[in-house]
Amino acid sequence: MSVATKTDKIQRLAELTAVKETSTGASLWREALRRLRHSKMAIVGAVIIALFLVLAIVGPYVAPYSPTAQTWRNEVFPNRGEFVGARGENWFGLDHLGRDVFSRMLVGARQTLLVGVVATLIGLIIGFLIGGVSGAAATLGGDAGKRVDSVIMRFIDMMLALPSLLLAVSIAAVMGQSLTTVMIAVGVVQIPVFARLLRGAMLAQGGADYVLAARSLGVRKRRIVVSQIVPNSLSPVIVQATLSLATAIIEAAALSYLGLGNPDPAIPEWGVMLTQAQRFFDNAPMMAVYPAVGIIITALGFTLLGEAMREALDPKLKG
Amino acid sequence: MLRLVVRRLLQLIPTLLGLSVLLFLWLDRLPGGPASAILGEKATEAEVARINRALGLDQPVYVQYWRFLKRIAELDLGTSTQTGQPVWDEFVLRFPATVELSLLAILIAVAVGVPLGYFAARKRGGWLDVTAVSGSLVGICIPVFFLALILKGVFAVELGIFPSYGRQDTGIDATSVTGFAVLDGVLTGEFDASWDAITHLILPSIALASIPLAVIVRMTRASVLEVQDEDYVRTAEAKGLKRSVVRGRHVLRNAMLPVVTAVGLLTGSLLSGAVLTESVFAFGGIGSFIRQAIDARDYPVLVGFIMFIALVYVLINLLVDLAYSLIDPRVRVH
Amino acid sequence: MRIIKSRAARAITAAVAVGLIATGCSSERDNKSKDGGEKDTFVFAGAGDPGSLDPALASDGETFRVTRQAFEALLEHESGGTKLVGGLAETWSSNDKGTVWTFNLRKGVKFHDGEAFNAAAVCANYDHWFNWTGTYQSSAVSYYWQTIMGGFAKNEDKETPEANYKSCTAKDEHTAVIEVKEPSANLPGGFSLNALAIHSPKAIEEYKKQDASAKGDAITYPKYSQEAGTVAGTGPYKIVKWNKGNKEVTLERFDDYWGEKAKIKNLVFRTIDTEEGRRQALQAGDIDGYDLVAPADVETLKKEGYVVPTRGVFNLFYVGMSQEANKALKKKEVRQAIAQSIDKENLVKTQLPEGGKVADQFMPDTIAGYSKNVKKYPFDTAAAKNLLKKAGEEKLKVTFCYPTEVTRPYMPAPQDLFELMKADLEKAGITVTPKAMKWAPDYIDATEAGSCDLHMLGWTGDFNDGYNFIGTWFAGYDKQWGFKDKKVFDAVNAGSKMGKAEERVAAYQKANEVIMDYLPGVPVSSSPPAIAFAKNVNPPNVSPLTQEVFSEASFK
Amino acid sequence: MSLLTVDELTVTFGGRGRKESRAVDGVSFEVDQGQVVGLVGESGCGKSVTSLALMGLLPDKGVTVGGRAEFDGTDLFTMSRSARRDLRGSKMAMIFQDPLSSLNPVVPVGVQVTEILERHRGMKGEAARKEAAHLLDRVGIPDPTRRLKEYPHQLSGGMRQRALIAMAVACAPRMLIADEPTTALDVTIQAQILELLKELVDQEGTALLMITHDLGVVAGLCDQVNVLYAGRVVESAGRRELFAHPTHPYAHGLLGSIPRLDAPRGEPLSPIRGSINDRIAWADGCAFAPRCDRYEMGCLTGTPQLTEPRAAGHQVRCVNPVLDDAKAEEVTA
Repeated sequence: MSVATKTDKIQRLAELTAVKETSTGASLWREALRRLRHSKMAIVGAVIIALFLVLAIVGPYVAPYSPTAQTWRNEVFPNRGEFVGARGENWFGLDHLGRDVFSRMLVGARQTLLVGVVATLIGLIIGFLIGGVSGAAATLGGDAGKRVDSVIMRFIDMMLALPSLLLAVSIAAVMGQSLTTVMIAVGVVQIPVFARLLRGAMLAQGGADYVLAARSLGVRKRRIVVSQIVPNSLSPVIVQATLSLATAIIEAAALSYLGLGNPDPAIPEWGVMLTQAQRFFDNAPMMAVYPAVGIIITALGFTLLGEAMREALDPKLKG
Repeated sequence: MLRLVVRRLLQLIPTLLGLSVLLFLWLDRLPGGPASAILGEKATEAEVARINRALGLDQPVYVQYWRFLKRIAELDLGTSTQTGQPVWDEFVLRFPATVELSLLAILIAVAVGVPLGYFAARKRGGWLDVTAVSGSLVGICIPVFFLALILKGVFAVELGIFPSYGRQDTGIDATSVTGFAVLDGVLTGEFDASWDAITHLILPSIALASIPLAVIVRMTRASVLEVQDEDYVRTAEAKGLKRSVVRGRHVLRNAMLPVVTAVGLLTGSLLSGAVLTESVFAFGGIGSFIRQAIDARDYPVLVGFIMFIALVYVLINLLVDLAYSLIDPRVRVH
Repeated sequence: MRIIKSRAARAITAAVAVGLIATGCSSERDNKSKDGGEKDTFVFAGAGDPGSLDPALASDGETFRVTRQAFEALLEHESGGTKLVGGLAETWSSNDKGTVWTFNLRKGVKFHDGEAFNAAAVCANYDHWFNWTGTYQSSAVSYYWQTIMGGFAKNEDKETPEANYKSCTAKDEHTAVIEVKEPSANLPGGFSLNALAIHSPKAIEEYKKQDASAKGDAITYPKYSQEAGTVAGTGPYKIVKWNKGNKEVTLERFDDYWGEKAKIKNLVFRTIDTEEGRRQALQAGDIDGYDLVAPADVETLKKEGYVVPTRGVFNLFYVGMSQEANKALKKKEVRQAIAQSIDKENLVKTQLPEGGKVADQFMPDTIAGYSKNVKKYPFDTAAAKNLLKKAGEEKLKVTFCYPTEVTRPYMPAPQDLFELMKADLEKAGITVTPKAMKWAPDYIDATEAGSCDLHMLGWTGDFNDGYNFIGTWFAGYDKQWGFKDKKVFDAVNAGSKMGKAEERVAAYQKANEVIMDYLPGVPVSSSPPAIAFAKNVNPPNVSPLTQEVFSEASFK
Repeated sequence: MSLLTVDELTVTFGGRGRKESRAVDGVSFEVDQGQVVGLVGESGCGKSVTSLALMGLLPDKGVTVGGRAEFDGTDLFTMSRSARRDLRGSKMAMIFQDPLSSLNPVVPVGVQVTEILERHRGMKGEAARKEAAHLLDRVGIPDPTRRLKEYPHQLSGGMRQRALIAMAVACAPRMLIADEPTTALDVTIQAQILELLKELVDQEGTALLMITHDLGVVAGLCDQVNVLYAGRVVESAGRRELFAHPTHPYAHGLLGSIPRLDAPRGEPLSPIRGSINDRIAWADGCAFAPRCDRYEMGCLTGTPQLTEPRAAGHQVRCVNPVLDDAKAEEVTA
């Protein structure tokens, strides 16, 4: 047969086969991303979070009034249960000290976010370290490592045994009342969660074939942990982090309900606002509803995204 | 089986010891003492000093710890500085309340959560599924105390269906046998008392149940979805078994395994919620009492109770493991 | 201005709730009809559990509210007033020096345990207290005895004050004579304290058998004080049950009461620690009344037809300044600037319950010794600024502490009050650093150690004597204020040693003028703690000293 | 007329947003009474999907089944769900690949056997248990009465597979589908299981559809063999005929890629290049072309038809089949 025919035979073949290539071999993460894009949960969650972030960033600049100025303090009479609801100049009405609730909501978003993020970071970082050490020890540390691991885990169990809120309250009691305290208190509560997660994932990975392979090839243990096990154990931690943002925001609200919120109640933060407002629930329910809804929706946003990520990353829930 | 129990109980000892040490270090860091808590505005430095001396709080922490260990050895938990009563009595007084509350809460969570999650999974993407999932997601995101407030506002105050606070009506003088109001009523035949106690429990327990409920719904759902694709389910189908059999014996039974563990852990963690719910409903249980104890620097109570909670927590986990080994032959302890 | 109707509240709560609990709610119904039939039980909610059933061991209002119904002291305040009147003693007198007090006792009085009341009984009580040992000598247990009578027969702690009590003698069946070493401003007022109420001698014998021990890490109250049965007084009600688990104390009408018998058979005190908890309980019909109503709720409850009588004021709310914590406060201009920058009127108008008054001295106007012509410091931000400039403190920075998790009779919503005052101070150009602390112990410790530049605190009078107010603060150097000023101290103490009441009053008026001239702090307001009752209740006379006697209450 | 006639069976996955993929693309074959038919091909060629489609075990959502499958005179695909249910396990039974995951871990083996008897043979309690024991005994499980009480994880791999077989044959089905029944087992057990199957088929006259990638199994068991490639039968013949004259380059390659004792020393094995992933849609031409040494333009113009280039009943789907064995050797070499 002639050269010509041979070549275009190959070309024809090439273009026909080419079509198939795309569908093959997508990494776990790319797969996950693809599924995320198709998940309604993820989209809704992402949108909420986006809005919240925008609010947190621009809120203070677009707020119509100062959130702390008691401009209308002579118009509200908490002692007579007389409040000012939504009206032209104050879209969300006034709070119990004659401040503009709408402005406070706008500015409050940032504080709320701040608390959530920092708290989660605290829990994440410390928990990550503890869990990492423990996991590494358990997977590659031999018997000594196993002992180390079990000690650490005993400690973590102790932390878990204490009801998270009491832990938080007592931390606040020790450190005195401040925004930092709230963050730390909420963060510390998250530590065991992250630690356990990472350790669990690492143990699972520890048994994996590629780890055995790497070890049999004599790769240094630290290297295996850092470059193999940990990266492969990350996904559940990342998911948890997203979910924790939600819990952090709620826990923070709970703390301020227990009277441990920001010591300067003038600074608007949704949890504090809710706590203050619920005292006047009968007379001015909306005053409590605004921050409550704010908290719920935000938390919902993070939860949705987190759950969607979990589903996307969990091979079992494919399809 | 027995060996497992014994081993766990032995493991408990170092845990508790470690915990108690941590506690004491923590207490040592707590500013202020019980004295000023007792005296309020009336406190003056001298008074405070005198009281603290009387309580031996002026001694270094390790001395106090040693005293504590000695007391524990004599099975004496010490005395509450708030109420001046033996910690043990205070405990016997309040623990039943929290137990009742938690049990009912978890009961609601399971009774509603499991079926909901199951049918949600069966009709994946259906309206039930969507509502169940979104509902449970929202459930997690509502601050417990807010939910409790709303529940109380609506069902106790506005509609007056349920009592708004406390464990028992004043009208009823129920004879207390075990301290478990509901149980006592049954034991003594004062069923009105039982009923009264139950009505007092409902609102708080619903509030408390919100989070476990949400978790259980989603767990069950996920678990069922997973099991549905298992080979053995396909085998069952291949045998042409009736739907009911396939679902009951082959899907549900396997799907329940993770849920059982979850329920255990949730029960252990209920106390946090209890702190809030109990204070909203003035429900005299452990949760609210420990909070007061922290505010009032009531060291003996704090140590005693927290140790006990740790104990309970471990025991619950033990129970879970035992239950697990019963329903899953693979982990049966030989 | 539009007021949100509580109809809106209903709608929203309902809507939200239905949404929220769509998953959770089992629609159980409570078939048991509430209070069916003739109502013979009156339920009153307090904010905290009583500490003991023996008032002698207590120092807090929650305890006294209960014990006051079952125990009576030699003297009492007139129902609903602040005037001292005879209690178990019909009349009383003292020598000019004020060291020998003679009480002509009421006849035909019986104790709950059937014992007869007489001079011997009175002395049995006073001697019992005087001879207290061990933990009983801790001020945590015997605070009021020590305030009124000083120390004990044998003081065991060097820091325990010297005993001022000398003796009690039964001159005859119905005449008791109590002698003290030094005249004291606390007498005769002190004799009216429920902490010094008279117990049945039989009970006292029982008490003596038991000891309050400090074994372990805490003061253990004696058993008798923790369960009904032993304690026995003369009051219109007798304590029959203390159900701690249910947080309730049950009392029952004492049919042999010497005076007018209680109108309602059973009286129950319950504990609901949150304001809205108590309010909702009342609205839900679970209780017939409660104390410490949140000011915000007063109008609401009135609108809904509840009975909300207004108490007279008998307390004082002030902003304390610790001159050692912040040197700037040593300058009078600065203190005056702070005083003038606070808008007390607005505070009272918007925050305090009905009946609240702006205070212009460290004593409410219901106390004998209140002075009409003290120096006034009206609200005037501009003036305050000038004063600061004069003092060279335009850039004044202060830390301002406030308590969380607490409401006091004089301070209904500390955080709100704090926020308003903070805003005021800032308007005057002062930089305020807020410090929030748990009421007990953190806040108490901090304020009493004078570690806050500014703090807010107050005082509720125990009995009608000026010294009970100004004496607690300005009798001498006190870290809380951190100043030494002989002029002030002398003025305050002048009255305390005088036997004659009239002389004392004059002295107190003078003292108030001196104090307000020196201006150690800013008296802000006096406000009656609000109390509320169900629609179908004829309430007892409400008392400025929050000393309601529930035997006066009845159902419509 | 044959027991099972499969005609142009197609199974398409996808829909629900994801792009469609055709797992089975027009498979046709027949199974007669008591006949053992092999369905051969590498993993991913659609064997298992075919079997699931026939059993009606494919999920209802996201899958579309086309073509006809006539079992005992009735069309499986038009039949009602409940009728299908009654058919499964009684007339048509299946044995799966992984015995461990195919048994319910938390239900005793006994129950898993008796439940099928209760369902299809209306047996109850003791009777059912006896029969179950008998069945286990029949499939060669020692001490059956004890085993009945045990859980799957307590049995050995071989025993599990035997148990599965016991369930499959519990109702003496007309037809048995075995999907790679031996791949999860080690060699000695494999042989025993195959033995067992063979003997069951002989005794009962059950038809057996053997799905495997293992030509050894085929050689040992099957009367008729269908070679599947990318969801289509590319060659179909009697066992001997096929092994003697593999005519489709793929089949030829398959046979060439297994070591043969009768092959001359030193002759290299001739594996097939590439994997089943690099293929083209049947619509465009021969899906095997990319891996085939013999393809030419002709292969790439539309679906090749089944022809009988060599002998009657030996169907081949190829434009350029291997007719002369010698030549074939040299090409593949």
